Order: sequence, then structure tokens, then C-alpha cells
Amino acid sequence: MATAATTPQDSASSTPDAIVVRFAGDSGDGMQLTGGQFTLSTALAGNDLATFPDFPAEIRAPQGTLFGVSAFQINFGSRQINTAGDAPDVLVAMNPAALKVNLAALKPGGLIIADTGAFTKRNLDKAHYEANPLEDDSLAKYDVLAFDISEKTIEAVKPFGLGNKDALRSKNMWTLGLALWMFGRSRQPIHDWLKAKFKSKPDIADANIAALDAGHAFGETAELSGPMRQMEMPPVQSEPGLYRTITGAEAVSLGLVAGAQLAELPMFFGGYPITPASAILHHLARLKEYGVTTFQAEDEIAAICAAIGASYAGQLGVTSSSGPGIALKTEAIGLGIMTELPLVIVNSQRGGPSTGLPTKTEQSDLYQAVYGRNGDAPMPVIAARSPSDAFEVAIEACRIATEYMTPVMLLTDGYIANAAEPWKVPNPADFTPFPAQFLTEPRGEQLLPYKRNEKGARPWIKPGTPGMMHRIGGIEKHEETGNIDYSPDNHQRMTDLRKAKVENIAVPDQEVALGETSGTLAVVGWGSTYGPIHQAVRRSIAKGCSVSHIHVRHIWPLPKNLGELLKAFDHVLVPEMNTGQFKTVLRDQFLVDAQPLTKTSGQPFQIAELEAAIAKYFDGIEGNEGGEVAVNNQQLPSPLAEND
Amino acid sequence: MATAATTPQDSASSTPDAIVVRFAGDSGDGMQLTGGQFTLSTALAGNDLATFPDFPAEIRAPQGTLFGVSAFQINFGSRQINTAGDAPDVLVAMNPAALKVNLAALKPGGLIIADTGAFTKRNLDKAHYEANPLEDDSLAKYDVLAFDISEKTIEAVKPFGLGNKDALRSKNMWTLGLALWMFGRSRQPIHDWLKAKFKSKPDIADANIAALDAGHAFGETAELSGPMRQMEMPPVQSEPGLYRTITGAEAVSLGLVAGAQLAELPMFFGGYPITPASAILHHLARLKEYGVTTFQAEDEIAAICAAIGASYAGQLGVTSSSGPGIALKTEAIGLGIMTELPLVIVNSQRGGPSTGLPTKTEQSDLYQAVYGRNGDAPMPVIAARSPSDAFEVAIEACRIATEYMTPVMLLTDGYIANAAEPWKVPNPADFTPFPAQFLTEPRGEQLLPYKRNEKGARPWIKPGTPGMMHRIGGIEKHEETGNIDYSPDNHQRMTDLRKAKVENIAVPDQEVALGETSGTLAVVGWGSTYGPIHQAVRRSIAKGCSVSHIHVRHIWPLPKNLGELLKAFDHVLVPEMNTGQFKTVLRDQFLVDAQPLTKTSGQPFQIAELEAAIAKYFDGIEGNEGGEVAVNNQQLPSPLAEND
Amino acid sequence: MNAPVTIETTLKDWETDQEVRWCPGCGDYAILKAVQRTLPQLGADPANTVFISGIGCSSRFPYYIESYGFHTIHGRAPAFATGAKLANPDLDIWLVTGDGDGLSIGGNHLMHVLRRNVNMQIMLFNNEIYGLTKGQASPTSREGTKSPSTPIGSYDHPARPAAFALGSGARFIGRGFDVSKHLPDVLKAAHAHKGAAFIEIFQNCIVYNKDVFDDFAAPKGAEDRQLWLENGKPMLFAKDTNGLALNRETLGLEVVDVVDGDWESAGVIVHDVTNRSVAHMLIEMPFGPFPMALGVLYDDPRPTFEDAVTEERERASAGKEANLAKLLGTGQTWTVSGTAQDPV
Amino acid sequence: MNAPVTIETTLKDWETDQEVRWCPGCGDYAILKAVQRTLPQLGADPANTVFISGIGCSSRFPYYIESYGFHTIHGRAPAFATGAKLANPDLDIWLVTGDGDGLSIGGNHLMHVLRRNVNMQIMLFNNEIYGLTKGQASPTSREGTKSPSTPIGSYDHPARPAAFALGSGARFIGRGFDVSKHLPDVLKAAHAHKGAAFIEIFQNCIVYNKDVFDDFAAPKGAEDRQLWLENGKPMLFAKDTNGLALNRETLGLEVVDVVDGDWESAGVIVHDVTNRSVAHMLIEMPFGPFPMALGVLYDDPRPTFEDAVTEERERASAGKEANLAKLLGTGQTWTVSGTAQDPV
Ligand SMILES: Cc1ncc(C[n+]2csc(CCOP(=O)(O)OP(=O)(O)O)c2C)c(N)n1
Ligand SMILES: Cc1ncc(C[n+]2csc(CCOP(=O)(O)OP(=O)(O)O)c2C)c(N)n1
Ligand code: SF4
Ligand code: SF4
Ligand SMILES: [Mg+2]
Ligand SMILES: [Mg+2]
Repeated sequence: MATAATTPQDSASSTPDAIVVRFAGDSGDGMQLTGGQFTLSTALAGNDLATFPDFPAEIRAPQGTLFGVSAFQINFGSRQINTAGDAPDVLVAMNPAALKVNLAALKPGGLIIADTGAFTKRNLDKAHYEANPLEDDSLAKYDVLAFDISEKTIEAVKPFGLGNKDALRSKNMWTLGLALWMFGRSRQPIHDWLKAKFKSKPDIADANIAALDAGHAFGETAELSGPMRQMEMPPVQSEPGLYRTITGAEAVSLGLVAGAQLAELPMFFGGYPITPASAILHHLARLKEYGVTTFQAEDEIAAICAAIGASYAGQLGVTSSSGPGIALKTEAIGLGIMTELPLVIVNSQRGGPSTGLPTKTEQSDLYQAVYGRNGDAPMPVIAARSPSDAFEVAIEACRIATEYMTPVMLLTDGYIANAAEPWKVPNPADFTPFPAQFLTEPRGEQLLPYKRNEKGARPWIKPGTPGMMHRIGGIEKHEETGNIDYSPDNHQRMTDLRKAKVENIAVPDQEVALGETSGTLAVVGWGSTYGPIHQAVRRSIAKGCSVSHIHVRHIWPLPKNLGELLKAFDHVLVPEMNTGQFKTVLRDQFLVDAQPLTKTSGQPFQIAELEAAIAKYFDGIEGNEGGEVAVNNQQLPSPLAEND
Repeated sequence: MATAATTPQDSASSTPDAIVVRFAGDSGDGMQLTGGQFTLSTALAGNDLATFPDFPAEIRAPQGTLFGVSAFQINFGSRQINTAGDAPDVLVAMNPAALKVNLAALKPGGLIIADTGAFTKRNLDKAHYEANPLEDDSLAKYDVLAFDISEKTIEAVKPFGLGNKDALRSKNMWTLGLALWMFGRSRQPIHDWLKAKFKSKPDIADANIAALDAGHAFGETAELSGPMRQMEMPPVQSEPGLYRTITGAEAVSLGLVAGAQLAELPMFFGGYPITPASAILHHLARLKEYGVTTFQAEDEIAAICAAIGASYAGQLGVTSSSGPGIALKTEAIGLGIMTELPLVIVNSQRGGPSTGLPTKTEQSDLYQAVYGRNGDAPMPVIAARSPSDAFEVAIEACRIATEYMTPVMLLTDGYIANAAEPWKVPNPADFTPFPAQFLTEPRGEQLLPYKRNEKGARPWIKPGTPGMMHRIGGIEKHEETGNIDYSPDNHQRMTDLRKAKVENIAVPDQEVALGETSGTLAVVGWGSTYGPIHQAVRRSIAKGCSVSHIHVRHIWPLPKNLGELLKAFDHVLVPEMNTGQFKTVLRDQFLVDAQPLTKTSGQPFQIAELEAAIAKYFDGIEGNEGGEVAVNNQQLPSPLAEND
Repeated sequence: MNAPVTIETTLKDWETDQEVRWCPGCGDYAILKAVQRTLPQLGADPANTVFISGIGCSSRFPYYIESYGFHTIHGRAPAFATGAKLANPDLDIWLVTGDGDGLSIGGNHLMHVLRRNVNMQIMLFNNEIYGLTKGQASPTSREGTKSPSTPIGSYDHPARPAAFALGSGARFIGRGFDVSKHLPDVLKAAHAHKGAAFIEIFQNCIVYNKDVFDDFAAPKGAEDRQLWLENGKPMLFAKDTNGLALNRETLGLEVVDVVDGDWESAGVIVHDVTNRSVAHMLIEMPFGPFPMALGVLYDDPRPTFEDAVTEERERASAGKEANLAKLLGTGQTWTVSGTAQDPV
Repeated sequence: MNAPVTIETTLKDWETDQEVRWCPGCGDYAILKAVQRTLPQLGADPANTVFISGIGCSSRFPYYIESYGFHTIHGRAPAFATGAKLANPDLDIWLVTGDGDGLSIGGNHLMHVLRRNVNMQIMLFNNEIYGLTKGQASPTSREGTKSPSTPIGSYDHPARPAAFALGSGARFIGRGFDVSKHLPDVLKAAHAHKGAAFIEIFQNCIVYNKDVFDDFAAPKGAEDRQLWLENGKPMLFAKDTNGLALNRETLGLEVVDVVDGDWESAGVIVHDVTNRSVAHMLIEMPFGPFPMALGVLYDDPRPTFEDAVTEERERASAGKEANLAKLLGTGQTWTVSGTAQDPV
């Protein structure tokens, strides 16, 4: 079986070092659970992995419909895995709609496992299939393994006396059992999990266990030809230690808790539900014992204002949302900048504009993060590149906010928020604390609430501190006293000071993630494109291209050495899941000819897409149809090329 | 008397072609009225002019205080005038606070006219003067003309039996009378105006007329030495026609009315009070007979949403605000972009960030206008360069909004909004109409509310139209039907289409406002910096510099030829009243080394500042201390240079 | 009182070709059907009818009604509707919002559309939860509601939509619930009211807040806890065995027994839809012995905003000529004669 | 009921060095003095007292009080105050807002802070106009108010701040006016109320809406139109010659004559600050024969938000250890042994 994580040329090789599996079914079929448990077993087997859950926008779409399909993709292997995989090797389709929606993604020659029991006339109609695809030739270029999972599940759970409807709820466990068998995995952890989950309903636990075992047994005992065979995937070489899987939303939440602890501050989180940001609110709501207060406000404006109010009162204020909600926070962010209070703003980006595509991923709020405010309102912006990276980035956001007394925007996205990957559990003691300082006495004769320290930060003075009464607000303030001051010189100076404070934030020098520090092409990414860019660059280097991967965490201010670094390359290509926003920042700041490579379909980049784009810069490299260094300034895919 | 509108070298010349006068007093002293009437008389005398009202943030600050000073500056001359003047030649100071606040601006050798009657101990204290400046040597480098205007006014109005307090209300008219005499102006128009204004109180009218006449007579009869003499300012050569003075706020309002008429649409204006944008709401509220509905909403969000609702129902929706209010509209602008409805958003910029400096001017919302939204949300942005220019720009905004079915941002600023200049009254019939088209029948078999025309605009379908029922919203829409469509391909295409629509808006080619189309230095401005840049470039060309002035109206999309044009210059300098926002757009779009020259004091650029910055690019030109082509990347003034 | 023209339609005419995307069993289906059933009875014209909504499960409503529809942004529907109504007062506007959309993020716009009295029907689907974002507590959630954002129970005091509406100045307050057969009557009364008509519709979110209204809305056995108000009729419930009376001591409502239908001697109040004081009490009726007040709680029209705006525009325009050329040349003008130079 | 420590201060201690920037004669001065006079009487500690405001003339208030002060953004003060109070429940928070700040842009936050019942004093300076932006009509402006944005008179139905507050769930409603000598008493009662205490203060904007409250607040001759409510006392006014009674027919309030002080036989109601139904009627009293209800209209405490949040946090933390290292390693974990390779 070929692996998705290698180039087509590799597909002949017999020992795959990675495999991509996609589970797809109705949203009622429990595909996310199945995927989650398969992920656990994969992790326990020592493989590296990345996942991509893709669920419908509807809460519970009517059964069997195309828009009600829920899918979970996992890429796992015996080498480092950075993406959820371009195209699945294996597609599990629990009903016709799931097959229809997901077939296009399947790799040619890939394996389809389908539940014939769900391919009824009714379901075929709902999926707009004229004929049963399992019964005509339409799937000829794939391996198809179709049998009646529904019936087999009902049989397996018969001893527990469940009605048919309840019995069918265990279909996903049957399927999982089969998948476990295929990859030689232990069932024990899933047994344990089921027992814990259905502690109060042991019958249900047992029924599910029976279904799981039956699926496993089916694989083991059935006389099966060709595609149905066991695959072995040796463990990846990993640093020793304790591991877990983590999603981006979890990592941000834990990172914020860690950040607050490193700052020695209680945390106040003001949120308002919005997809995909809500997960952070949900996680933090369960961590009250860590000095966390979560406040579900009446709207996003109140959420950020309450967070600023809490920061004012001496806690670490945090707020979080997605595009439309971040837009609403704009005015209050300005006040945070003017009053110079610490604040972390997390933006879990989704497809836009407007309500857009709430459940799809995109990186299109970078303009808003860097530039989107009235007035000259500089604010640091940092971005997480993967679920596990989000932990460190969240700590970094807390550090900058408290050390520099400033709002900080942390960018993540729908993909990072929901995707899971293995994470070597860090030891909090390994992080350097950055305890917040409160001013409790005037530094000189007079109390000067806006007199800055060497970092340009003003002092943080908590109400409640005797003798330190003062007043702050959103009107331009005097350079030292903080009193209202409209005078031209003062405004000029304060604008300069605010700008300088942010520009001088200590940001680590930019490193090259892969490849040399100079050469023909730098592929510069930020955020969740890390995985596909990394793999595409790795493959291109293997083909002999002089290409490097540079991945920027500090979007604003940028690392001081980044300009020089980029100038050491003949070309700079900036793949983004937007129409070219970060490239604007790079061109403005460094006057380098950064070329955008954009994709705005709500789906992550595929490795192959990036590889092809890189190839255009290299003579004689497969993929460079032109045979010469070509300039990339394209939208991928660009179906409108003819229409423009 | 020297003129402010010429360089210091010119100051020796004996026939000034422009003079700058600043009236300053307590906010209760009626300085804005005085200035307004002096402006009228100046206009009637045929001079070109520009004004700059500068009033306190407070409604009615306590009398005599420094923060309660209100000033009105006018620059007028017998040649083209583009700015309100760098430094006044004449300062009228109605009290000590007015003198204190405004003295620094006065040109060395300038004339001070002061009311000794107001230089009481109490008022001197309030202005924090230890000694009476009229009585010590501190004003030695100026010509001072001090006499008891208060007393003379009381005397003049005695026949009308007013109490002292009421009598003193006419001080400003006495002063205006003197000013009219100084420049040989007719009193009749002011008499007429006073009679009209106080129609129901003829006594008050008569008292004010008496004060005015007395001030005038004082100039005429008093034996006065040196500075007190009559000046003649010949009329400027102007195109024949009907003229009036107009402020930017008036011009925007009238331009919107004209734009709606050219589009053959009723106008719906949704606003919420905020300084300095409110003036537009106030003007339009009085123009109901032009098919204008004004709606003072509960907040800025409701204001824009109501405007979008009105556009949806078939009117031309308009909304207006300043920075903090525009920030609040961000989310709704996204909906306007997604639903592709016409909408004009006027931003009268003020100093920021946050509440900032409500009554001061700045250009710091350009980032927000061009980039400040979630998602890829392209929107046209245009900027007015002067009060009168705002009329045409408002029409242009209406044209783009209706022809391309899109929100349009019109940028003006506090300076343009309040400043007045002469305006040759245009004939509405000279503008090409752009009647809005409503779709009343499906174009083909099926109703396709998102099927675009050759401009990329979707059809506008009014609710109420039989048989055309359809549904729109902020979720990504299908390319043709407009139904909800989350599919990757569709989102990709729609993102492309929205981008292409805005990028392909027909924008006139960029012209060069002054100078050659290539050369050493292009000074590129936008918005209200037009005046000072124009004069500075004019003077520099006169000194022999190869410098041109390019002033950009269409900020987004940019004129197609602009990139080539800029590349024809060795250097590009971008003066802005912000920390360098437009330069980001230019560098990004054209990869030209556009250098920022910034000023964020809440005050317009001075001509001399710009002249000095230009000089740095030219060998052997006075002002180029370095004697070589220097790069400008500076904040003006930069008092923090040592601190950085 | 909106539709100037009365036309004939059937329920089918109000159905769109869009797949309905609510969870199977959601109360929204029943409300959709009730509205689609009511519109033909009102003689409503699809071409003149506009459904405007915010964001939420409930706010998907416009997609399923064959009329004009605008699915706007979260909480702001009243503002869009106000603009549309002012632009074209002939439109018959229905606003659809949820307890989150209308009372959390959108409370301010709701207050102002009620205060201004813009003529439209405002249906607030109160399921006491945020459905679309997967079940967080909403401002109307009862204390103790466990949800992803309130894992050990919410502790906000819940808002009461009808009390909020009345405090905001509403002149029509109606109440019903998703599967009630009386819902169309409430909708009709709301439509007949000229002005902003506020209708609270209790709606079962079977996924995140299942059966939370069962104490009065359960399909069986809860009828006795429903007080269906009718103008001019005594406030009786529980098959007329109970009624509401004013307690002269506490100056508040109390539940009294009614024997043999003699409500008068029991002091049962006769419902007067224009009595604002009583409306306050009906709305604030706590649970305990009290029933849920349903139907038309309050209905006392006053001039509408769009009429006032139209009148004002007419008044302001009266006798004035809309001559733009003249307008431009108004104010402080002067003329430069043509001798000096040629036009530039 | 906020200040845990009682300390001694004088009026002077509460004055700042900032120049007061209201118009001479503005009613805000009187309110400032009333507050500065009240604070020492409460034993308030400047270091523990926080004034939080939005934007408007009224919202400049914090600059003039020597305590902690936060002049925030337009309409959002309640949200900032909620965050500050949750972060430090010991702070004694006073919120200052205007009719525009609190009821126009900020209505939603006002509703929610009242609903949640966050313990603070909320002073809404109602001058029925937008002062700071130079005199546009506000949501409380009377119909017909001429202003720059309503040149021939406004036509919005005015909002009633106290009715809005009560409909939003407020548990304390007080009323006073700028120059009234009773204002400090109302402030004290509000401070004594544990929870969100809403105080409407009528304030004279002498520049843009001069003397608009003269019908009951004129310095001379208007006392007869003031009904100062006292708990347990009959509702008498006009030197005890008039009182309020319940009309048994209309079930609403009416004005009755009181002869020789015999209010009982006139049926005058005894004020019970916990009676919500009566509070509704008092608040909605139209003009005409009715007086303006002033003082403490309603005062019926219930648990506060910050207490609930604190309790909830304690309950959630009970018996749990806040061990971050452990937390990070929670969930689905596995161990990679050190044999394979050296740490990278
Ligand atoms: C500005 C903004 N904030 C948040 C959201 C996310 N959001 C969508 S619907 C919703 C709440 C829906 O609750 P409700 O109005 O009660 O409707 P229901 O789904 O229960 O019918 C939220 C918070 C959004 N779309 N936009
Ligand atoms: C977001 C925003 N919108 C508008 C304004 C302008 N603004 C400042 S104060 C104010 C209204 C003030 O009215 P009110 O609250 O009644 O206070 P008052 O001045 O009458 O005391 C407005 C509209 C602003 N500062 N910010
Ligand atoms: S989540 Fe609840 S309200 Fe939303 S569609 Fe499902 S059942 Fe209905
Ligand atoms: S404008 Fe009115 S409210 Fe504002 S300070 Fe002046 S008098 Fe007071
Ligand atoms: Mg809901
Ligand atoms: Mg006010």
C-alpha cells in the first residue's frame, strides 16, 4: 500500500512509512469518536500521527444527507508526520453520502470499506446516487471491500437485547474493531475506555465491546483476498518521555493556564461562544482550580471589555473568538492599547468574510490582526503552527502581554483547533517564569502611572493599592502622569512610544526550519501551513532543489534578522490560506519580492500542491513544465483562470 | 507684512500674495463665528482662501482656561491657496489663555492684537501667566497692538441698554469690524447676516452692528503707527462662475445627495453621533426633501445595519462615523461585502488610537479601511483631498457602490470636515448619471441572484418585486444561486470573484498634480495633506528640485498606472498624518521603496516641514544639511530621537 | 395590518426548495409549519413578505420560507429590519431571532426596535440554550443549567424575554410554544397589531435542552398549567377550575379556586389586553402555583416609527422644492465675472 | 455593603487635582459634590473605591474623584466593571453612565449587569440629551425634541431608564436629581444594597436641554410634584395633601386627595420596597396628575453574581489539586522508553 505522505514516484515502494485513513459516515454514526479512539491506539502503537476532523456545520443534520456527512482523517507512520495527509489510502464509508462526499479525495488504487447495509434505496436517493456505486463499475479504479456491517453489528450485540436502532449505534465500534485488526493494534485500551465511558450503563459498554471484538474477529477470521490484509507500521523514533495526543484548542487552553502561572497571576477568561473558538472556553471552564475564572459574556465586546476590566484589577485578562467576533472587539482592543494593560486575544480563524464558513479553516484574519484598528494602534501578533506548538505560543503570548503591558493577538485556526497530534508532555518547571510586577509605591516623588521601564512598559497598578489612586482611559494621555493630554507634542511622543514599545519587543531570531540559510527559494509560511510546507520542502530538497522552509511565529514585530535572511534567497514564496496577507507584511517591511501562493477553499494545503509550486522554480525538476524559473502568483486551485 | 505661504527667503518681498490671520479667544468669545464671517468677507473680496477651525474638546470649558481656547485660522491671498497657512502673520488674542496657547505658532515679527480688558489678574492666573505679557518684554519680537476692546465694545453698545455681560458678547463683532477695516472689506454682508440671524431680536442685531461699526471706525480714525495699517489684497484670478465657501462635511453631504440623485435612488443615512463625523448627519437631517431619510440609530452597528437593510430594500444606504465607530462597523461591513449590496461608509478620521483625540485630525484609519476586516474582504477605498474635493469624491463613492454592488469606504478627516474653502458651485447636470438597475425578471430560466454582469456585479433585486423571492445572508453563497454553499471549490471561486470584482473597478489613471512624470523624487500623498504637499513641491520646484506631487484619490484599488509612474522616480516619499500606512500599500503593491514621512501630532503638516524633507534629496539645495541625497524615514517632529 | 394587498396562497406556496437543516425533532419545524399555515390565512403576498433573522438555529428560518429572506449577522436583525422598513414601509416584515441572538448579543437592538415601535412581527424562539454553537447556556437558561461553558451549572439569573420587552416599551406581547395549536392565533394577533409585536415562542431544542418546557408544554398532561389569555375573558385555567385574582394585601396576583364556574365571586380578573400594569404581573408570574401566561398578554397600539418618519419627511419637505442645483448654490455665495481670464 | 474596611475621610479627600471640564452651571457639578459628600459618610476607602464610566460628559466623572478611575469606551462600562469585580470582589465599584452611554449604545450591557446582579452602584445621569457630542436627541429625549439630528423635532418614543432596568431584572431602583438634597440618601441606600443598584439621576444639561426637568425639579415651586418614597411609609406628596392609591377597577394607580392627614381612609398605599408589581406602576407613572416617584422605588436583594462565581470556583476546585504538571499529562497518554535513541 502506498503512502500519502510520499510523492507519487514513491508509491511503488513496498514498505510504506505512513498511511492515511479516513473514517466517514453520517453525523449520527459516531465517526469523530471512532477517529479519536483509533488515534489513541495509533499513538499507543508508537506511530507519529496527525488528524483532521471535518464535520458538518449543522448540529445534527437529517440522516443520510450529503451535508450531514462527518469525517475524520488520520495520517500515521513510522517517520515524522506533519500533516493529516493529502489523500487517504483507506476510506471507510458508512453510508452512500459518505462515499459520495469523500471519494474524490481517495488516492487512485486506494481501499474503500463500505457498509452495504446502509446502501439502501432511501440512502442512495438522499445521496443523489442513481445507481448503487457498490454494484456498478464506478469504483473500478479502487479496491472495494463491501459487506453488511449493520447486520453483523446487530448480530454481535444480539445477546444484550437491544432494539435494532440501539444496536446499530455500535456500528462504529465494529468498524473500529476491524481497523484495529488491520493495523495489528491492541483492543485493551478501547475496552478500558468504553468501560469508563459507560460506567453507569455496563450493558451498553458490553454491547460496544462485543461489537468491537466482532469487527476485529471478522478481520482475523474471514477468508479475504487482496486488499483485506494486516499491515504493520513500526513505531517512529521518538524522544523518550510521556506523550499524549492534544488538539490545538486544548493546547491553547493549557498554555494559557501555564502562562498565567508563570506570570504568577490568576487568569480571567472572557468569552462568547463561536465556532471554532468555543472549545477554548469549554476547556478553561473545567480548570477553575487553576485560578481560572471563565465568564461567558453577553457578546464579544463585553467579553473583551470584562477581560480588560479584570486585567485592570490585576488578573491576566484573556479573550478569544473567531473572525466576526474579533471584528467586534476592535474598538476595545484600541482601549487596551491606549491604557497599556496586558491582554491576550486568541483568534481561532475560520473561513470568511462575514459569517463565511464557520466550520472550515482559513488564515484570512492576518490583515485584521496586524492592521485592523482605527488610529496608529500597534499590537504584537503571534501564530501557532500546529496543535502542540500552540502550547508554547500561548505561553509566549502571556509573557509578552505582561512584560510589555500590551494586548497580544494569538492566531490559530480551525484546523489547529480541532486537529490532534502526539505531544511530549512538557515539564512546567522547564519554563522560565516571568512574574508580573505590580507597582505599590510611587517610584519618585510623584505617582507616574505612565512612566515607562526599560522595556517601554508602564507600571501595572492594581486598584485596592493604598495611596496609588489614579485614573486611566482611552483619551490620549500625558507621557508620564497619564492624565488627559491633547497637546500636539504629547500625542506625537505617545504615538512614537507606543510604536517603539511594540517594535522593540524581544523576539528570537528567525531560524530556518528546513534547508540552507540561503539559496534559490525560500518558502515562508506561518501558522497551520507548517505541516504541508515542511513535507513539500523536504521532498523538494530530496529531488535536489535549493529550497528552504522558513516558518514565522512572530508575525508582529517580525524577527530582526528575517529581512536579511529572506534577501539571501533568489525567490520568496509565501503559501497562505488567504489571498496573500502575510506577503503584504513581508513586502512592506523588507521590500523583498515575496510572491503569494494562495488557497481559499477552506481546506488545508496539500503537500503535492506545494511541491508542484516549488518545482516551478527549478529547471529540469519534475513538475516544472516550463523548464525555467517561473514566478508563482496563483490561487490554488484556480478554476477561474479562464474567466478572468 | 510677510506671508506665511511663502518661504522665509520670500519674507523680504514687499507685496505679500497671501496672509494668515488667526482669531483666538475663549470658547465663549464667538471666535468660530468671527472667523466664519471674516471668511465670507474674504471670499466676497475675491481672494482664494483656506481655513482651519481648532476648537476645544470641551462643550463649554470654564472661562479663561487654557483648554477652553478656541481658534480659527484663515489663509487668504491673491494666488491659489491650498492650506490654512503654516504660521499666522496676525494673531488676535481675546484673552491671556488665547495668547499663551497660540503664541508659539505666530511668525517672528508677526502682529498681535490683544484685548487689554481681558488681561485681568484672574485671567492671567487662569492662563498660568506670572506677569502680564503685554506689559513686560516677553513679546518683544512681535508687533503688539493692545487696547481695551472690552471697554470700547461696552461703550459702542451703550445705546442699547444691555447689561455689561450681554454687551461683552459683541466683543467679537468689534474685533471683526477692525479686521474688516484692516483689509478694506465691506461691512454690508455682515450687517445683512446679523439682521437675518437676529431677526426676532432686532435689538441684539443692532447692538452687534454698532460694535462692528465701532471696530471698523476705530481702525479708520485712530492715529496709529506701524503695524496698524490697511493692507490690500487683490483678488485672485478665478474661473468665472458662482462661488461659495464650503466645509468638507457640507461637501460630503451634498455630494451624497447628488450621488443618490445620479443613481436615481432615495438615500437612507444611518448615523450615530461622533465627532467629527456628526456634522454630516446634521446636514443631511435638513435635506429630507431630497429623498433623504436620516436615522439616528442606537449605535454605530445599528446605523450600518439599518443602512444595509435600506440598501437591501432598494435605497442607497449610507453610514458615517469616525475611528471608534468605524471599528464597530467592521463585522457588518463584512456582511455588506458578502451580500454584495451597495453601501457608502464615510470615515471622518480623527486622532487615535481608542477615543484618542476626538477634535484633532489624523489619517490613521487607512490600515483599517484597506485591511481591517476578518476574512478576505476586499472593499474599495477612496479619499477626499480637500473640502471641495469631497463633493466629487462622494459622488464617486455612490457610483462605485451602485455600479459594482459593493460597500465603499470614503475617507475624509477632521481637518477636511471642519475647514472651509471657496468652491465653484458645479452644475449637477454636468455629471454623468449612473442610474441603478433593479432586476425585476429572471434573466434566464432560473432566478440567479448571484449571477454577475460584465463588471462582476450581481443583480440588485428589491423585496416587493413579484416572482423574484430569494434569500441572502452572510454564509458563503453559491456562485450563481446565492444559496448557502460551503463546498471548497465554491468558496475558492467566490473568494476569487469578490477579489476580482473590486480589483477591476474602473479607476482613472493617476495624474501628476505638479511637476514632471519622472524625476528624482515623487512626493505621494492622499487625503488632506494635498495642500501642504502641493505648496511644498511648488516651492521646491521653484528652487530647482526635480520633484513631483502625486496625490492619490483611489486608495483601493489603486490606479493601474501608478506602479509604473512611481518607478519613473528615483525616490518616493509618502508624507502622512500617521505612522506610515499608505506607504505599506504602495510597497506591497509595487515593490517601490516608498519612504514614510510621518506626523502624528493631531495637526496638519506645515509647508516648511515638507519643504525641508524634500530638500534632503537634493544636493546643494538649501535645507539639505547632508549635502547628499538622504533617505527620509522620519516622524515629524521627532522629539524622541534621543530616547530611542 | 401590513399587507396592502390580500392574495391567495396555500401552505405549499410558502415552502422553498432548500433542504431544512434542523435536527430531526427540533421544535423549529413546528414553528415553521405554524407560520406557513398562518401566512395564507393572512392573505400575505410572498413578494411583499420579508423574513429577517440574525444567527442561530432559529435564524436559519428565512431559508425555508418562500418569500424574501435576509439571514444577517448575530444579534443585529432588528437594525436591518428597521432600515428595510423605513426604506419601504409597505413591506410586511417578520423578524426571527433566538434567546441568544435576541437577548444576549442583540438585546440592545431589540430594545430599540420595540421602543421606536417599528411595525413588524418579532418572533423570539426561546429554547433557553445556544443551539447552533452546540449547547452553551444562554441568558434565558435556568439557574443550574449544565452546559459546555457551565460544566457544573450556570449561575446567571435568567432574563425574561417578555419582561425585557415590556420594560423596553413594547406595545404588543404575545406568547406561545412550538407545538401549540394556538400558535397561529398568536401570530395572527401580532400581525394585526400595527407596530412592533413581540412574540416569545418557547421552543424545544431536543439536542441540547430537551423538554425543558415540559412543565407547561409537555404533549400530555400539562394543559392545566397553561393560561391562555383572551381579551375580555376571565383569566381561567386548569379546565376553568382555577383563576387569577388580585391580592389586595400584597397588591400582586394570586391563584384562586373557581367553584362551579363562578369566577366572578372568586374575584378572577377579566383580561384587558391594554392594561400594562397587569401585563407586568402576568409576565413576571413565577412558577410555583402559577400557570404560564400564554396568548396575547398585552396589545395597546401607538403610532409607529415608520409613519412618524414618513410624516416628518413630508412635513420637512412641504412646500420645498428639491432643486439640487439651487441647493448647491445656497449659503454664502459670490460671483466671479468672466472678464478676468478664460476658464482653466 | 462593599467596603470591608471603614475609614475616615472628608469631602476634600475625594477631590482630584484635575480641572473640572463641565460647562459652568452643569448639573454634573451638583452630582459630583453629592457623591463626594456621601463617600465619607459611607466610610469608603479611596484606595478601594473604583469609578468606572463610559463616554459622555457624565462619564468624565472619574477624573474628578480621588479614587481609582477608569474612563473606558462608549457604552461598555458595565462589562469592564463586571470583569474588575470578578477579578477583585472586594472593590467597591461605582459605575457612571449617561442616557446615551447607558441606554443607547450600552443598553445591552446595562441589561446584563442588572440581570446578573453584579454588586455595584450604577448611576445613570439622565439629561435626556447627548451632551458631549453637542446636543443630539438621546433615547430618553421627549418626543418633539429639536436637536441638530432632529431639526424639526424627534419622533422616537422615549425609553424609560427605570422601566428598562426593572424589565432587565434589576433588584434596586433608585431615583434622584442633581440638586436634590435627598440625593445622598438615595446613594447611601444603593450602596447598602448588595447587588447591582440602579440609580437614575435627572441632570440638567444647561447648554443643550436646559431645565427640561423643571416640572418636578425646578428650584422653586416644584416640590409638590415630587413623591419621595420611604419604605413602610404611605405614598404621600404635595405636602401630604395627595397620595397614591390602587384603583380597583383599572387595577392601576390613581391620585387621591388626602384630607387632614387621613391617608388610610383615602386608601393610600404604604410603600413596600420589595413589591415588584407596585414598582412597575410607580416607574411607569405617566405625567398628568401623577407626581415623579423619587427615592428608593424598589429594593429586594438576591444573590450576587460575584458571590456565585466565587462559590462556583470553590465548588469546582474542592478537593482538587492545582498541579499543572499533572494536568498537562492528563488524558490519553503513553510513554516512549529511552532505549530507542538519545533525546533530540
Ligand atoms: C458575532 C458572532 N458571535 C458569535 C457567533 C456564534 N453564534 C452563532 S449562533 C449563536 C447563538 C445562537 O443562540 P440562539 O440565538 O439562542 O439560537 P438557537 O441556535 O438556540 O436557535 C452564536 C453564539 C456568531 N455567528 N457571530
Ligand atoms: C463608539 C463611540 N461612538 C460614539 C462616540 C461619541 N459620543 C461620545 S459621548 C456620546 C453620547 C453622550 O451622551 P450621554 O451618554 O447622554 O452623556 P452626556 O454627554 O449627556 O452626559 C457619544 C455619542 C464615541 N465616543 N464612541
Ligand atoms: S441544536 Fe437544538 S435548536 Fe438547533 S436544530 Fe438542533 S434541536 Fe433545533
Ligand atoms: S454639555 Fe450639558 S451635560 Fe455636558 S457639561 Fe455642558 S451642561 Fe453639562
Ligand atoms: Mg436559543
Ligand atoms: Mg446625556
